[in-house]
Amino acid sequence: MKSLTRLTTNRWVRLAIGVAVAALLIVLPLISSKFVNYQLSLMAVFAVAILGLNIVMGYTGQVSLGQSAFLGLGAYIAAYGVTEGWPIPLIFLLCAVVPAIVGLIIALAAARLRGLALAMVTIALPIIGIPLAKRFREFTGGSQGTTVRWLSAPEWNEGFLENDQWRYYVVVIIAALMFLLARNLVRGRMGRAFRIVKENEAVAISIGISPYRYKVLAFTIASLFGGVAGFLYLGVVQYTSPETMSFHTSINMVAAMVIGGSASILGTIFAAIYFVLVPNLANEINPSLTALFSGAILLAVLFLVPGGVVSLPRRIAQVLRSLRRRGNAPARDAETPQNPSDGALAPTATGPKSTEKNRKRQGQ
Amino acid sequence: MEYFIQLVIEGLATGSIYGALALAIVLVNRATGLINFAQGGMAVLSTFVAYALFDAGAPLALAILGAIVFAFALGAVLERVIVRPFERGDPDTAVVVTIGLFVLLGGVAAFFFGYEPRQFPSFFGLETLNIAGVFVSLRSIGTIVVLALVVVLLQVLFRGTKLGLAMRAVADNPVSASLSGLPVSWLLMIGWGLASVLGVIAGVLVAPQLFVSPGMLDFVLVYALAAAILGGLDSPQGAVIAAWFIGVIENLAGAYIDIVGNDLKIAVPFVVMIIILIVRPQGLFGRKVVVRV
Amino acid sequence: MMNLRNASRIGGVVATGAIAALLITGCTREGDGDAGPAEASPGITDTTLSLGISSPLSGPTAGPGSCTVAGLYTYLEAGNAAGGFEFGDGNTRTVELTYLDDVYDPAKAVSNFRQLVDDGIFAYVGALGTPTNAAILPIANEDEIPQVLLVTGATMFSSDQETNPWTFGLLPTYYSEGFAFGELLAERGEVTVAVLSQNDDYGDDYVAGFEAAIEGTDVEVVASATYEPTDPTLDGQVTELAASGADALLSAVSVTPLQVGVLTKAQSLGWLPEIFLPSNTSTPATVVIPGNGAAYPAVYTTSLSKVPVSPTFAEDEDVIAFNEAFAEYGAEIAPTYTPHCAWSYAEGAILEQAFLGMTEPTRDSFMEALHSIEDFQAPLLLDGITVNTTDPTLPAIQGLNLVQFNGTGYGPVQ
Amino acid sequence: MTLLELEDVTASYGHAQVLHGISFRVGENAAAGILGANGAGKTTTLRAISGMVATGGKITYDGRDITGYRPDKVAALGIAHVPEGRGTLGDLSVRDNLRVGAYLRKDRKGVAADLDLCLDLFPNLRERIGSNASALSGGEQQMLAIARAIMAKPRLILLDEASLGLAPSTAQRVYQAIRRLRSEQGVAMVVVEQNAMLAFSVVDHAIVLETGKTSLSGSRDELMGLDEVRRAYLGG
Repeated sequence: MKSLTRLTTNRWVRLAIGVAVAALLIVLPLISSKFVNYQLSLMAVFAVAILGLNIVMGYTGQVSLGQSAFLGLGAYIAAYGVTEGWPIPLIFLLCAVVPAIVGLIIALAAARLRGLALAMVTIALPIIGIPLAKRFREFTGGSQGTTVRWLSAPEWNEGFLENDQWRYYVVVIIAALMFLLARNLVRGRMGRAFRIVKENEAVAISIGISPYRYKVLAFTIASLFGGVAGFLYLGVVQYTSPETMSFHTSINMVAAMVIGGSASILGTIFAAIYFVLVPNLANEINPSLTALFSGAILLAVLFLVPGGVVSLPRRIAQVLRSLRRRGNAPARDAETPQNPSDGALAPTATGPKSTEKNRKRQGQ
Repeated sequence: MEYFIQLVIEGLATGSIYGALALAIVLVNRATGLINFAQGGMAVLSTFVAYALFDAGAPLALAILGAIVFAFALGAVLERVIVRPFERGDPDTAVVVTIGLFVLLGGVAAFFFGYEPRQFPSFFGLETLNIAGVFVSLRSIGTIVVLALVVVLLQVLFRGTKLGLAMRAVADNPVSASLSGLPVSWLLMIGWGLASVLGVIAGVLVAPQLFVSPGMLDFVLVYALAAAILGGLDSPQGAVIAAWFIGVIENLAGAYIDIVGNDLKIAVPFVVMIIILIVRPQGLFGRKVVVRV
Repeated sequence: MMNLRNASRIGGVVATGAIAALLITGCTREGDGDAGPAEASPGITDTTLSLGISSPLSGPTAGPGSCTVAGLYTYLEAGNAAGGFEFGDGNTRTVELTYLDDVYDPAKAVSNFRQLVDDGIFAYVGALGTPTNAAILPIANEDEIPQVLLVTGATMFSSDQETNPWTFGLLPTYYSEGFAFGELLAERGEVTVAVLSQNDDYGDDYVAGFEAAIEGTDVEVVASATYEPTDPTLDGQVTELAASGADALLSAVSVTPLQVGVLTKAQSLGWLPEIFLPSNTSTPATVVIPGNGAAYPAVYTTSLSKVPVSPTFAEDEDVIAFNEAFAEYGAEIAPTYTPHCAWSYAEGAILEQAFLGMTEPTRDSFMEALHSIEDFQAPLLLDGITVNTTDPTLPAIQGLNLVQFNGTGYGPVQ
Repeated sequence: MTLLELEDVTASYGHAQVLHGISFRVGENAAAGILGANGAGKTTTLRAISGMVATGGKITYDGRDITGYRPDKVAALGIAHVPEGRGTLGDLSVRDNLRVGAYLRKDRKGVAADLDLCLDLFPNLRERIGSNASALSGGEQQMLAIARAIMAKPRLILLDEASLGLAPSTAQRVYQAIRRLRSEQGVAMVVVEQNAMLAFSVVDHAIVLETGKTSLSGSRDELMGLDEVRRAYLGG
């Protein structure tokens, strides 16, 4: 294990892996079937949506169960723009800005709420959004949805890339840029502020960070990412309908986010892979029992790596160590996430602090 | 006027459906301090047990009793085996575990019974009373009575018994509660078991109308959550009143406000809820909590 | 350096995922070489043909969804067990059906469609769901893969076969069901009607058909209400409609418990109109009898198939054959009966007809054969309802019988 | 007669060992203090006794090895822990907090008497008996936490930083009550306190911790006489 860790931390090894992976990402669509390319593109789409979710939930600690509403909004704007023949950059801009503005307005009102109350407001978004989408059918195509044909391989590249490959490259490049943007956000001052707000609002206030303002900000950014994901969704699926907003999509994204790794950029990618692949996997096992296996897989993954897939290496090390040390520690220890650097002064994870966080979640 | 009253009555009846599940949510929250999506799954699976027992020839009362016993065991076992390791970790993870349980339990129910809705007999018969031109079904009255009874029982449990006190203490701060000698893990198991029982009571109350199917409570659960939060989350009577309120305004808005119509009436209670929460974040009946730093 | 390092980590993960995806599917890109007219299309050999379907097999629409798989699977497996299916090119082939769950999610349906195509299906058949099929439609037509005999009554899948030559519906449209009800009432003279409809294409097509039929007649719609399929009860809507005291209720409700709720609620309010039920929520055993439909002066529905679970048809030859085969092959996929089980069984027979007309092992030949069926009496379809596939604006089955509830099942309109 | 004895006790959070072998004993009716800087392991020592952290070595209470016992079992043996941060149950009323404290007791009369005792010791609580604990001031919450411990009728109270975050006058009032408790009820105590002056007003002997090890130990008077203790903890 140790030698493995050392290997991956070596800069040159990483560089080599990076180059290999980049090459793979470029070459893969050329040799893969349309299905695989579709899957990969869909992963990129949901990676962006879940990334937004991770910013508001993972980094800032605000429960959001309404991300699918922004995904749907973005997809609808894109679909409308495409049918009206607007230029693609304009469509992209609107797909980012309009959901962000909607998110901002909602957040201005809702960010004062906490925990469950906030969760409830966000649950309401897809629930209100679906009948609204049906109501405004001249824009949305009603319940039959809107089918588009766009983002096809341009003429100048006739005979080189096919539609699915072209769409893959467009989507993956935009997704990569969104990831870069998110990475810079969470690594910077803003990300630090998000984390402090999540950890302890009182501390945030005491050092001049307005929790309200940063929550609104996080929510707005999440909505923007959701809208962009909607744009990409339309590019990949070429179709949108009220089902895109479905509350279940939101719930599944939250589950995927935690499974991938909360408050982790890398984890978001695992989350998207999980989100797209698990239904396939369940279908492979038995198409009549997908719910059973999806639920079982979800629980199994969380049991093995409670901290998300991203914590897998740490988890393996931890399990190995506890196997070695077994005997003198009470069994409970293994279950308790620890915070070694804080020493005796900090409350343990079992202490009042974590319960205070629990309480906040409930809005009490 | 009769039409108006009839709509209000229908709203109350529908609200009772939401209220039944909202009570279960309130109990889980008070007993375990957790928001529990698995609640719906446990209720559905247990209601299926009632269905299966009835189908196998047991009298309805016995079938429901059997389902209640099953529900208690199911809740307690799930808490002990699956939820326990996550209770002290990140709350988001715990919530996602309950999401996983929700999906899994639905899948288990589907595995045994399929997805097609199945009919479930009502305890109260199909008769309807005509009171001065307003029609009230026995089923609605029965549901309301049972709800009221459950609210009273819950009040007695939480306010009047040592068990209730201990459950509240554990939900509030499990570590501190254990320092006073409260057997926290035991109490959490009982809390989940009781909540699961409330869930199955809700399930058999609404099953004659919604039929029994793995997804029977999916949307009711959303309304129930809204009711529980609107009611202040720790107040059983608040949750029921909020549920009635939601049922009534939804019906009235759908019937009287043209721009709302039947398609958008679902939005009305949620918009109202959002406005109320923004004005009173603790909900209609929740106690105001002053958080000191 | 930071940048690069991070990118490489992210990349590593994506690669892992991609590889996982590859492993799961085990597929690589095929050559784009155009198949000549005589060369076999994918998914067909001299002895086998493979078909695919993606329907909701979990979630709220899983009941009907499972039946769209189960009926078809039953017909095909029974045929295989009897020695296989004869084709117009002289070969006898066994027909394999691969089915996947899409949970009624369009993105998932597209994914499943792509996967099935990857796995080498010859044609995509019999899928349930309007949004899911709408999402697949452009791809199927772009890639020239048959997407046929869809179990949906939405007009869009059959109305424009010139633009979408690879897509074709199975069932009479909801529009034509609504139209049939309108026609019946129009004969009566002055009638007031209350309309309750699902707020989507299903309900809209229904209402549009009904309104087209009553236009210019003395039939008047005096109240209407819509609902969402996710509503827990329709008591509010029924109360609203009951206030109109209309003579007839058109209840375009597609959800079984809700339809039963409508029937019980209206009579409990003392409102006893004539009832019109859509074909997919009119099964006596699960809807009309639990809803005490006998209380109403009349309950009508349209029907195109025999009901295998109804005593009325217990002695019917088709029904006996179906029940026997279904118990062996279909019951595991769909534990409860919905009419979709019968429809998709009949669909299997229509496919068999198309196979017989296929002179070349190609998709083109299949589509041609599929569109050349005339007056075919498919098993389980009611007498007088035949399959005609030559009109480029209509689905495979167009006929409807109006029937009336007689206390145990359906009989002719009195 | 020794009530509590720690022998070479270690404790760790995950992989970080915080205590490296602490030993001390507390007699029946006696009071021991634990002094030391931030992060020295004072709170962890109390947590080790209560079974809240992974613990090595040996902890004996009333002749019984209680190392590794769960918190509720430790409490059932008559050890009441007033935790750092007070641990009041915020959503419960003051009265309910006190009832929780007496959860394990069966003697109704005794409970009623102890309730009177608590309200007598802390008159503020009498006024706020129906309020939620979270609505109390910091000082009142500390009083409530101690009162909750008293309600358990313990033989030993573990008191963690009772003066933390309180105004000096409030801290004095809290310690007055603690002294009264000692003298009137004869409860044994282990007192963790930053403010050594307050600690020495209660305890008869004490240990000084430095990064998880005992650096000094002795009677109250011995320690107060030491220059280093005076400099570090007594402000002169």
